[in-house]
Amino acid sequence: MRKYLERAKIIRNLPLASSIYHLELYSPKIANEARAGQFVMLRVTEDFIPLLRRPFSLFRIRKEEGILEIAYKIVGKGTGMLSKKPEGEYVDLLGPLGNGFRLPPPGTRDVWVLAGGIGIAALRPLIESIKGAMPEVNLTLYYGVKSSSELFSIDDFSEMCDGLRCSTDDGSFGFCGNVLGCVIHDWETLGTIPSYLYACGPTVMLRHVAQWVIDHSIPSQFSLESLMGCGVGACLGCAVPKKSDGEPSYVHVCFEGPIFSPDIIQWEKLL
Amino acid sequence: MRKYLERAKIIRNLPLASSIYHLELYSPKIANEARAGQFVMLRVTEDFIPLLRRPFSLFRIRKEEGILEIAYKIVGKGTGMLSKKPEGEYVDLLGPLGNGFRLPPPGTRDVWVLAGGIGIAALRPLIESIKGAMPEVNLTLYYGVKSSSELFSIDDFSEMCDGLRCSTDDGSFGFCGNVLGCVIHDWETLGTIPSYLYACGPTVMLRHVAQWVIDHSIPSQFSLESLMGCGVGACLGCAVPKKSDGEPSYVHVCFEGPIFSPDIIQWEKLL
Amino acid sequence: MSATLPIDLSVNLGPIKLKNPVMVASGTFGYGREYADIVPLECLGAVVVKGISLKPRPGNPPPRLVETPAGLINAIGLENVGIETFLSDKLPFLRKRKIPTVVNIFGETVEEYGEIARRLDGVDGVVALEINISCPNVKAGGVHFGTNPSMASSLVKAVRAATSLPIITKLSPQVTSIADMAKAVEDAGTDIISCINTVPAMAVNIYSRKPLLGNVIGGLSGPAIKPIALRCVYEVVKSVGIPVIGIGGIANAEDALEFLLVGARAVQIGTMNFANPRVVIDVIEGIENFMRLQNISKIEDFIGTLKTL
Amino acid sequence: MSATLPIDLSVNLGPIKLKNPVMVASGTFGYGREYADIVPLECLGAVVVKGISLKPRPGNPPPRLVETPAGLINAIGLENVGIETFLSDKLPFLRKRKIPTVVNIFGETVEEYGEIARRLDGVDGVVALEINISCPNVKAGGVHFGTNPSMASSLVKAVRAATSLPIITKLSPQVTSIADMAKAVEDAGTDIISCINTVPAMAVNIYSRKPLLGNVIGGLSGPAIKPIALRCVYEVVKSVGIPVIGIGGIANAEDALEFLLVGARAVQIGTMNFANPRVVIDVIEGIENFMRLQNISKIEDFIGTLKTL
Ligand SMILES: Cc1cc2nc3c(=O)[nH]c(=O)nc-3n(C[C@H](O)[C@H](O)[C@H](O)COP(=O)(O)OP(=O)(O)OC[C@H]3O[C@@H](n4cnc5c(N)ncnc54)[C@H](O)[C@@H]3O)c2cc1C
Ligand SMILES: Cc1cc2nc3c(=O)[nH]c(=O)nc-3n(C[C@H](O)[C@H](O)[C@H](O)COP(=O)(O)OP(=O)(O)OC[C@H]3O[C@@H](n4cnc5c(N)ncnc54)[C@H](O)[C@@H]3O)c2cc1C
Ligand SMILES: Cc1cc2nc3c(=O)[nH]c(=O)nc-3n(C[C@H](O)[C@H](O)[C@H](O)COP(=O)(O)O)c2cc1C
Ligand SMILES: Cc1cc2nc3c(=O)[nH]c(=O)nc-3n(C[C@H](O)[C@H](O)[C@H](O)COP(=O)(O)O)c2cc1C
Ligand code: FES
Ligand code: FES
Repeated sequence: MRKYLERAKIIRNLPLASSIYHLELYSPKIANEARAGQFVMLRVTEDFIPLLRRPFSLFRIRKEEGILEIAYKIVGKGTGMLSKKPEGEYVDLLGPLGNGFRLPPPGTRDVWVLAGGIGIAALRPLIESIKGAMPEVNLTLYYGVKSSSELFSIDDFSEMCDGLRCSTDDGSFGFCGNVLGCVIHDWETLGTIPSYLYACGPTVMLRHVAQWVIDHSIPSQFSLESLMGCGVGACLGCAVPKKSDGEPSYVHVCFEGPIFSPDIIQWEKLL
Repeated sequence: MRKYLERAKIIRNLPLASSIYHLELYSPKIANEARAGQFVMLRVTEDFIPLLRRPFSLFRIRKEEGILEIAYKIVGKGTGMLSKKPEGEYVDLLGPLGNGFRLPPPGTRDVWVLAGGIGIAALRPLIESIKGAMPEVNLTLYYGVKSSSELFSIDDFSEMCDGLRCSTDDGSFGFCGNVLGCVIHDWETLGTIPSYLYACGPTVMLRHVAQWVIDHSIPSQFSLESLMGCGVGACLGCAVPKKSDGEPSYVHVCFEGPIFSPDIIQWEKLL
Repeated sequence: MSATLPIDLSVNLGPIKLKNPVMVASGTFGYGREYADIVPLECLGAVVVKGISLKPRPGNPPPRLVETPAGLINAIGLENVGIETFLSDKLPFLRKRKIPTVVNIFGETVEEYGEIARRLDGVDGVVALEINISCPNVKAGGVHFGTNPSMASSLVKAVRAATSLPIITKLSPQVTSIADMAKAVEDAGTDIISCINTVPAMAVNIYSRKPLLGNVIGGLSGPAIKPIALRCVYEVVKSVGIPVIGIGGIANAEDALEFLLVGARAVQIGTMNFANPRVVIDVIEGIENFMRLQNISKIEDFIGTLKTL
Repeated sequence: MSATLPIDLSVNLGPIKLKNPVMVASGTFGYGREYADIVPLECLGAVVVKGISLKPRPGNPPPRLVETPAGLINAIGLENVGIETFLSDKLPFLRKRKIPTVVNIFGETVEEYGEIARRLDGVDGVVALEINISCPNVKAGGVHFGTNPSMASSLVKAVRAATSLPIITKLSPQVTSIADMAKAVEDAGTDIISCINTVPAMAVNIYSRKPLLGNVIGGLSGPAIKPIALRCVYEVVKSVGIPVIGIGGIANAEDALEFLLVGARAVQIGTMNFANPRVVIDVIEGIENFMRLQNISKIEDFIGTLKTL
């Protein structure tokens, strides 16, 4: 798999939900190469503040059209600047990067996909590829946010998935509580448990979900985040503590991830 | 005279001539206080690149309306960024700063005003105030630029002044040569010499004009430029070498100037 | 999170008590008057004036300033009006307004430092002396006093002997171990340490092939150096028992709070005054807001609370 | 100003000749392969690989990076695969492509430096060793080798005795006199000096009250430090007779030319690779364009031509 540095034209950059934007980019080389779960490093400015590129998962990979879509949340300087870029301007992308999701093993029946907040962005192409390659899979999306104003593409997801369970921390829509709360509620009340699980979201959510899947021996893949310098394995800045008996040991989110099995991560050391 | 820090609304920011822009700002406090020859320090960005404010002369002071006009040339980062600011945005101004021009002594008959390039910007309010306070003065403006595409407000100036002599280095309009060339030509061919002179322009022009006025004992005022840190006398960064017998000595453009008598400046040390 | 929580910004700096921890740094605020139209001076913790020497000094040939990414290099060359004019023409303005004034001093010999300290001893309105040790020691062939613990120590002792005023010693970051320098000046009797002064730096023009500063070398300041300054302050705080004032690249309240968090008991703001002359007021207000939001009533309770394990 | 002027970018660095003066800096370009899809590696003057130690090292706990205004602080902790894996898995990629490779080395004792140098002696594809002296000297209680001229000198001597390869010694800016360090390593037999390594720095979070780096202290790099690096290179060039490689904050051709102007015979580009992976190519092309416009046919004629009077 080849990486490209591509000047991508902005086709669309508009609000999608509360403080969340939807970016469409014409980036045919990267789009052609990209897989579900991979990401790009986007250069927000030619200037030196912020200095580093910003990693974004691919929310949609429209290979034939050469289009990439990104869903991003404004959290600071870089995403704030990005949200002000008008249609027609160009941004510089490096990608596709990272290992990407693997499909569940053949014969898998029930797949649960857990998205916390903007974590949904990495999961859309996964859902698409699972449903494409394994139509027999029964796929439920658990999608949790703080408040209903942050939910987006609900109709789209409910069409793509066999089941869609939304949750909000404030109870403004769907289950009142967080994603894992909703998952545990369903498991306890319906007695169902998935044969495979995927998760992406804030680290604190992932840590709790990891505990749950490990306790229940559910095979799974998690998409992790980390601060990134290069995105390609050159700086070793994106290290995350790995479980180990002896000396400390690390995995690197950008090239060994961002998709990991949760049982290799030393969650308690992860900030 | 009081200084103000004022958030000024951009009323207009449009090209005026080749790489020259015209900025109109609503800045009533500074406009009310300002005099001809003074300047403002404009903050181009809240970010750190460029870090310092940029000095700009006041091209027009419309006291009653609370409006300041600036004519600026795009020469680098700061002026480039300024030229992209849309109408309706705000910029942060510190001013009015500097000593400003003094009127010629009572009874002065012939005043020549020499402008090199964007140096014209500092001279417009001077012409206005001389003609306002001393209508009997016979005022000639010598306005020199590289090429005709850089000339602006010609009609305006020709109405305000008793004589207007334009020159271009490439001969594309008016006298072919620089401002001083035009002045010397007129002096040699017409035998006229002014009783008072004002000049503003690139340092190399000012240096040559200084030599000429000193040789001919013409009383005069020059508007100087210098890199500026603060604009108010706090950093001592804007020093310019002063003529002195013994130890080196400096004057400070921001608070002792920008208007100086040319005979106190050590021109040969000025870069 | 109560809007009515009474906020106590006052800090004790050894012998000095300030109403708040925010000062302006030497050389960036003139003699106080220059920004008086813009900044209500009485709001400041203290004003540190431009470095003063026995005799007036003309300073370096221009250019004296260069902008760099998020930074500024200056080579002013310690231009100043000299102690006489300072006392007669500059200080009265600050004294009349009761602005706590710190006088930054320097000389070319140990004796000059002592002499200028003597002249300022007992002068009304001066709350402390700040010794700028980043100056060439003329007798030692132009080596900076600030590069050598024993030279710095002798400076501090000379000033100590000459004044009953509190002494702040201002350290340069351009040393192998700023902790060792800090210990040396503490032992020599300084009451307070301030750091950092600018970082030696340079800029050139590839077309003219000339340096961009008349003096070739200058000192880097501004946001670019903040991470270096914060590390220096952290190291100094760990190695001495006396109060430390943090300086370097502070642009907003968050920056100032970072220095307080690592243990500085006050801060000085320099270069950012040029970009935003109201920065000191913004910082004071920002610190208050932070304290309200975090339910901190005394800033002293926040100082030095960095958790490192 | 002729578009057909033949441009000679080659430079002599003592025992090494490079086809152009532009290299990538250690720790910012992995082992070459990482950026190979983006950068035609054969265009580079040389690749300096990530610092290698005898044994693999896991590095520091995260977070390992913090962005600062125009800068980056890193505390990677010298994570690397160790010399064995480097030789078996990493070097062959570069060797196969005939990319001049400089191996950056470090250890915890003088003996380790010597040992790793011995392992690399005569290894095909390696054109030089770069000694990273900014490492804790475990036997001397963790003081950095790079803070002490005599410790640095003994490192260089140990490496000199262990290899016939050209030796580049990489200096830290965090010393009172970088000129003295340079002289010490020159006397000890280094062929070339490279500078600067990162500047010790720190960042904290005022809400969590914790350091933003797992290691608390890290090293500042990027455009923010360029003015400091340029000054260091200027001082080193003036004080030694051997070639100097300039490093620190280079973001474009103009920056690189500034280092050459003050006398560096080559440059390394680090942090900016992250922002713009093609920066090295842009810099090489930009230098060529500059030379065409300025009618300079050999880059050697431009090096060190700064006019200071
Ligand atoms: C592999 C990967 C894929 C990602 N995909 C997406 C995506 O599809 N959509 C999306 O909105 N975001 C995504 N992120 C997170 C996104 O990169 C950060 O939100 C962004 O870099 C923040 O930049 P900023 O300049 O706006 O924030 P900053 O001003 O840099 O920081 C603001 C706050 O965000 C935190 N932050 C900064 N960078 C990261 C990071 N890399 N991870 C976690 N927290 C961070 C900071 O600690 C700080 O609290 C992804 C991150 C990774 C590593
Ligand atoms: C008192 C005063 C009044 C001025 N009035 C005007 C005005 O009315 N209209 C106008 O267009 N310009 C005026 N200038 C010049 C203007 O301030 C500079 O052109 C501007 O600061 C350049 O900013 P920049 O970021 O675009 O250029 P930079 O990127 O900083 O520099 C680009 C080039 O311009 C040169 N330069 C930068 N600053 C100055 C400066 N202060 N003086 C001379 N050269 C400089 C640099 O050396 C460099 O070669 C005035 C300057 C002073 C001191
Ligand atoms: C223009 C200028 C002049 C300065 N003059 C002095 C001085 O006279 N004495 C002194 O001790 N420090 C002087 N400094 C250093 C500052 O006081 C301060 O230590 C340094 O700039 C770092 O802080 P900053 O990044 O907030 O500017 C000067 C700094 C600048 C920018
Ligand atoms: C992430 C990172 C890792 C680094 N690792 C090393 C290293 O292993 N060995 C070394 O000598 N220098 C290392 N450096 C320092 C760089 O090689 C270079 O000296 C420094 O970053 C300054 O250059 P720059 O501003 O262009 O980045 C590293 C720098 C960074 C940013
Ligand atoms: S971000 Fe640089 S190695 Fe992962
Ligand atoms: S610009 Fe600061 S004193 Fe003149």
